[in-house]
Amino acid sequence: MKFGVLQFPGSCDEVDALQAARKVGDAELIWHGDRDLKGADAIVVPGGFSYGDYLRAGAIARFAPAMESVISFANGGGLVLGICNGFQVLCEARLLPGALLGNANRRFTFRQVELEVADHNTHFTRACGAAGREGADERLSIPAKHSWGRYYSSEETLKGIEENGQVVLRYAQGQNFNGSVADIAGVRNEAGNVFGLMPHPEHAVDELVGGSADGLQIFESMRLSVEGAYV
Amino acid sequence: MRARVLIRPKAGILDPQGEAVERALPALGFAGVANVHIGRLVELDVEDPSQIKEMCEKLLANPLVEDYEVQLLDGGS
Amino acid sequence: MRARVLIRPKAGILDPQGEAVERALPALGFAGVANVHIGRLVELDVEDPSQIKEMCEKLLANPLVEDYEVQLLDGGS
Amino acid sequence: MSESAERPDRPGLQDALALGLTAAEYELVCEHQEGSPNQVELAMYSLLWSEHCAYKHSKKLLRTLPTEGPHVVMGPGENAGAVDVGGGLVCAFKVESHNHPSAVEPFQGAATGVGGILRDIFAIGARPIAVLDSLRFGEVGEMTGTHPPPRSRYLLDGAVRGIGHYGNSIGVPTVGGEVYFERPYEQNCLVNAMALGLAEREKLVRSAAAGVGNALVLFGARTGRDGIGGASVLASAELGEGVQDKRPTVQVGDPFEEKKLLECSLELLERGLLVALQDLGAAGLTSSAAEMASKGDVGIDLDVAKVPLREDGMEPFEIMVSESQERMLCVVEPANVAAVEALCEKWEVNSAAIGTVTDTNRMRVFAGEELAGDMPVRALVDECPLYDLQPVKPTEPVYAPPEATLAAEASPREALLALLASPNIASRRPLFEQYDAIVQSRTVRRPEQADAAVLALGDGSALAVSVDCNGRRVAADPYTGTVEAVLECAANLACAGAEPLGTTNNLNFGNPEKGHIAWQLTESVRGLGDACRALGAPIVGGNVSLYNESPPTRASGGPIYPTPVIGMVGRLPDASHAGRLGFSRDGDTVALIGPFAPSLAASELAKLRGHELPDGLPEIDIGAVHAAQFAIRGAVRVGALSSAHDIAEGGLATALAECCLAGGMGADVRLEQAAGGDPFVALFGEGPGGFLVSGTPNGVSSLGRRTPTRVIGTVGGSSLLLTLGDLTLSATLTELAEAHSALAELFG
Ligand SMILES: Nc1ncnc2c1ncn2[C@@H]1O[C@H](COP(=O)(O)OP(=O)(O)O)[C@@H](O)[C@H]1O
Ligand SMILES: [Mg+2]
Repeated sequence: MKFGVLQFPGSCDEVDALQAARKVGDAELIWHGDRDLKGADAIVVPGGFSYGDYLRAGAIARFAPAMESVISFANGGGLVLGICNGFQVLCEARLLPGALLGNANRRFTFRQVELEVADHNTHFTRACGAAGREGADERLSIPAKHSWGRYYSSEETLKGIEENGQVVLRYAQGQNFNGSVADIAGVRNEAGNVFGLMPHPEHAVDELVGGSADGLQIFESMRLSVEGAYV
Repeated sequence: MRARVLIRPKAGILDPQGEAVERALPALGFAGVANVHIGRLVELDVEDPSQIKEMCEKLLANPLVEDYEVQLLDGGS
Repeated sequence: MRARVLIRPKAGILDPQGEAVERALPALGFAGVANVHIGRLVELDVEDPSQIKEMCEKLLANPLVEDYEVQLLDGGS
Repeated sequence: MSESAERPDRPGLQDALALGLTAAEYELVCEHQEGSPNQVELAMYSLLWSEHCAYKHSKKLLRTLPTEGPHVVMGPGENAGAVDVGGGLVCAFKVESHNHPSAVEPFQGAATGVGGILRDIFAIGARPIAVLDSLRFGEVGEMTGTHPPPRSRYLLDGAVRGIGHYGNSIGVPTVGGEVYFERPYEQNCLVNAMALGLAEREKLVRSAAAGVGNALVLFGARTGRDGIGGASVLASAELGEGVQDKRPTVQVGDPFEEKKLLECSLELLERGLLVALQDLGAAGLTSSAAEMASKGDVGIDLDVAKVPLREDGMEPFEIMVSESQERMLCVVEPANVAAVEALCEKWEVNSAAIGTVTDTNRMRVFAGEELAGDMPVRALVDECPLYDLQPVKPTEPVYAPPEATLAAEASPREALLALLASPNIASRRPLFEQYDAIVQSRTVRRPEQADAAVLALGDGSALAVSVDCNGRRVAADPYTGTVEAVLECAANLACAGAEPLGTTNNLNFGNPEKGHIAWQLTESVRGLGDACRALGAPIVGGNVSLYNESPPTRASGGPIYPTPVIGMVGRLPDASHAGRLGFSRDGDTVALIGPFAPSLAASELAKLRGHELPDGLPEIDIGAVHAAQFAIRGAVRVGALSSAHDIAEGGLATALAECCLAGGMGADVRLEQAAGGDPFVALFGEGPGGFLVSGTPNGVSSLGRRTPTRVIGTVGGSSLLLTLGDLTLSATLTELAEAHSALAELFG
């Protein structure tokens, strides 16, 4: 199992994502200017400030040559995870529905947030709650840090998203500081192979520095999916 | 040719910046201000003005959440 | 009365956004674009348009790094 | 000055004075130049001979500081200092001020301050791993309903946004810092930023230019008229009216550009393409090129026509003094220039070969074919006269007493809640939530988890870092107050389990030409040296910011409190045993540790009561404090304690409340009251050397062999219960938390 982690000018959390992915498989960085995805089985579009977040977060990065390959990869059913800025890039690339707007509190905000897993039967959450969290509620404690994290979609789109069960993660009560519609923290595409979230699972893979290791379950889920454990 | 693009949050979408300005103004002694909205202003020289619409759709604005208006200005700058 | 304020980086002040966008455009297939500047657009209803200048100085713009231009529009909105 | 030096086509004495040189200094410049300097030369001299670059009033004092120790790899003199942290790695760190730019435009001032200190770190080949900020503003007024809101709030908001904007966007975590609000900072806020970086010891790079014939390559942002303000007097002679307003002085930071510059610089070094590297900071190309030449004992020829420009029509002197951000200068062997340019291209960074290293020991500036300036490197960099300070201990109080905000008859409970809600003590969460504290995945202790930030090194060990200075205490007693600031940093490290490796400092003072300021500075540096020597934590770098004062008015102005901001880096062998400050286990024993002798002198409570500053602080037994730190550090390292926290602003009661809040647990604490003693002194008195720990009875008592240890209570419940003789004080966690969250009002 090999993850490819994109790297744009201005990416900041790509090495963190690389290290997190390496806890469950192989992982390699993919330069934004390269079209070759190096045989990756799954792609991570990482966090940070690609192109400085200038114009709009993710607006420029989505045109990168590597993103063209990621779009074909996704259209072919490949697993793509977008974290924070990566989520913004995937929305800009229309691989995911909706858009991310400025936080309701108008500030960059860093906080450990509690998330509810809305759907365990996805390629990205099937391991959640499994390991060592017997009987625990279906929550993940994961840090979030962003200024453009207010998930928004039109009412009509939102209806579709909810009906199709595309909401994967929601902020638990009182945790939605950015004002996301319907408390949506993470959403997938209709086909289920592309997933984006604002909080940073790659920063919660090691108790020592993450405050929790809950985020590892997302990477582990992807590994299980790729390795066919659950097809 | 110099072009100006005005980009605004679509009607009905919460505009926290606009609201914050609206809230702050009375404290500074300005009354009677309403409907404040904050958007983006992009100004640029283009050789081929017919490209601008596409540029807006693809890059400068996000049509899902923003409206835009293009103004072509007289000369270059 | 509806008013529009165009807020731009002052001439000579670094405009990081404009620079980054200008640099990125050719790769996105848009050639012949120059002098890109990115600013802010504020639109508001005001009862007393004579106050706008002071509002800009005090709150809407940062006169140290930004220039602003006020446009009064016909009706309210 | 000599008649012969006057030339009509050249600037003269008046221009030199306007640029900040003294008549005598100008005379000296004329001697070095064998005639009057031209515009470019005068501009360059005036910058390199400024206080900022030449340390005219502080260099002699700085020479008294201890700079050597077993861990020191790079001492003062390079872009940043560096200490060995084991495993072949060094930690580079430095603190720097951006006070004046932040007072003008807080967002950009603070942002570019962070950008500048980060460049200092990667200029020596280290990857930045953390930022800390040290901020001082005037009073913010009553939390609610102050109209109009004081400018301090605007400055605070802008500075915090600016620091966050830059650090967050460039992917370096902001892991700690400090902020104080005091009237003397009203006209002169302080924005100091500290950064740390990691490098392999063998790969550190110095800034000395070397190799005659090697190329000088400038890379990064294009050069504009940023920050030319001061030097624009030179232009007015030649440029017409109306040009003046085209000369912006506010420098705008571009963290995206710096992120590319950082990655590009580190990759250039990794590939062995550079002979030397230097950042461009204050005084831009002038300072960078001249200092590279001076350190390498070589000359440099440089052509301003080759510098990539952002604006049209820039004059040679403007290009030389521009402070445009996000630029670096490097020395490259001719054969490697193409490779350097290609790598810059990869990172979408501009680059241009703008000059060469020569054997002339002269700094020659060309504008195309024309020689626009020619100066001896030594004169430029090393011959600025140094001045002796004339310290005079003031006989009158220098600072007006603060306004009282707490009634004299307030009860201990009211005092505790007022202290917790006071701007100097209230939770900094509304600030640090605006900073990404975890990017790079090393942050073992985030803000409010421990007294120092803790950063994992990857081999199981970790660094701890703290930045500290209580300017009010330094104002009361510059020597002792500075010793306390150093001890406090070391105490913070001890509570995290770390031993100091090295120290950096930023000396923020008023006008050193005044006797009482000279006295503050002299005493403070003496305290700094003594404390660092005693702790074995040598000074590896720093910065000096003088003239932080404005004309006194009724309500504000005058000099700032003397503020020697101390930054200290230490190491702990086992990151998994890093200390925490919060109570964490029901039933744990709480103990008061160390030679703690509280007094209300210059305390936070005295400030709330509106008391004048005392003349002097109680003397400190540094050895006894050091022993207490040693004991705490040892106990934390072996995991003997559940929590450790040093007692600082607001005294024992405040520290207890902080331990309760950080851990979400109450405590029941009983103190003995000396007969006739003032309960407020015991509860809220301050002084160095006191710690609050919790743990098992055995874990806690293990400290008793090395330092005074008094068991005072038990962890548990949802309230803080404090008994002192026959006085009792109780507050629920909710009440404490509400008071402690007072600063949130400022960031609505
Ligand atoms: N207070 C101080 N204590 C020790 N060293 C200092 C102090 N102030 C400045 N220095 C040292 O003097 C040198 C020049 O400082 P500075 O001009 O700030 O450098 P730079 O231009 O690289 O930022 C640096 O090596 C710095 O560490
Ligand atoms: Mg430097």
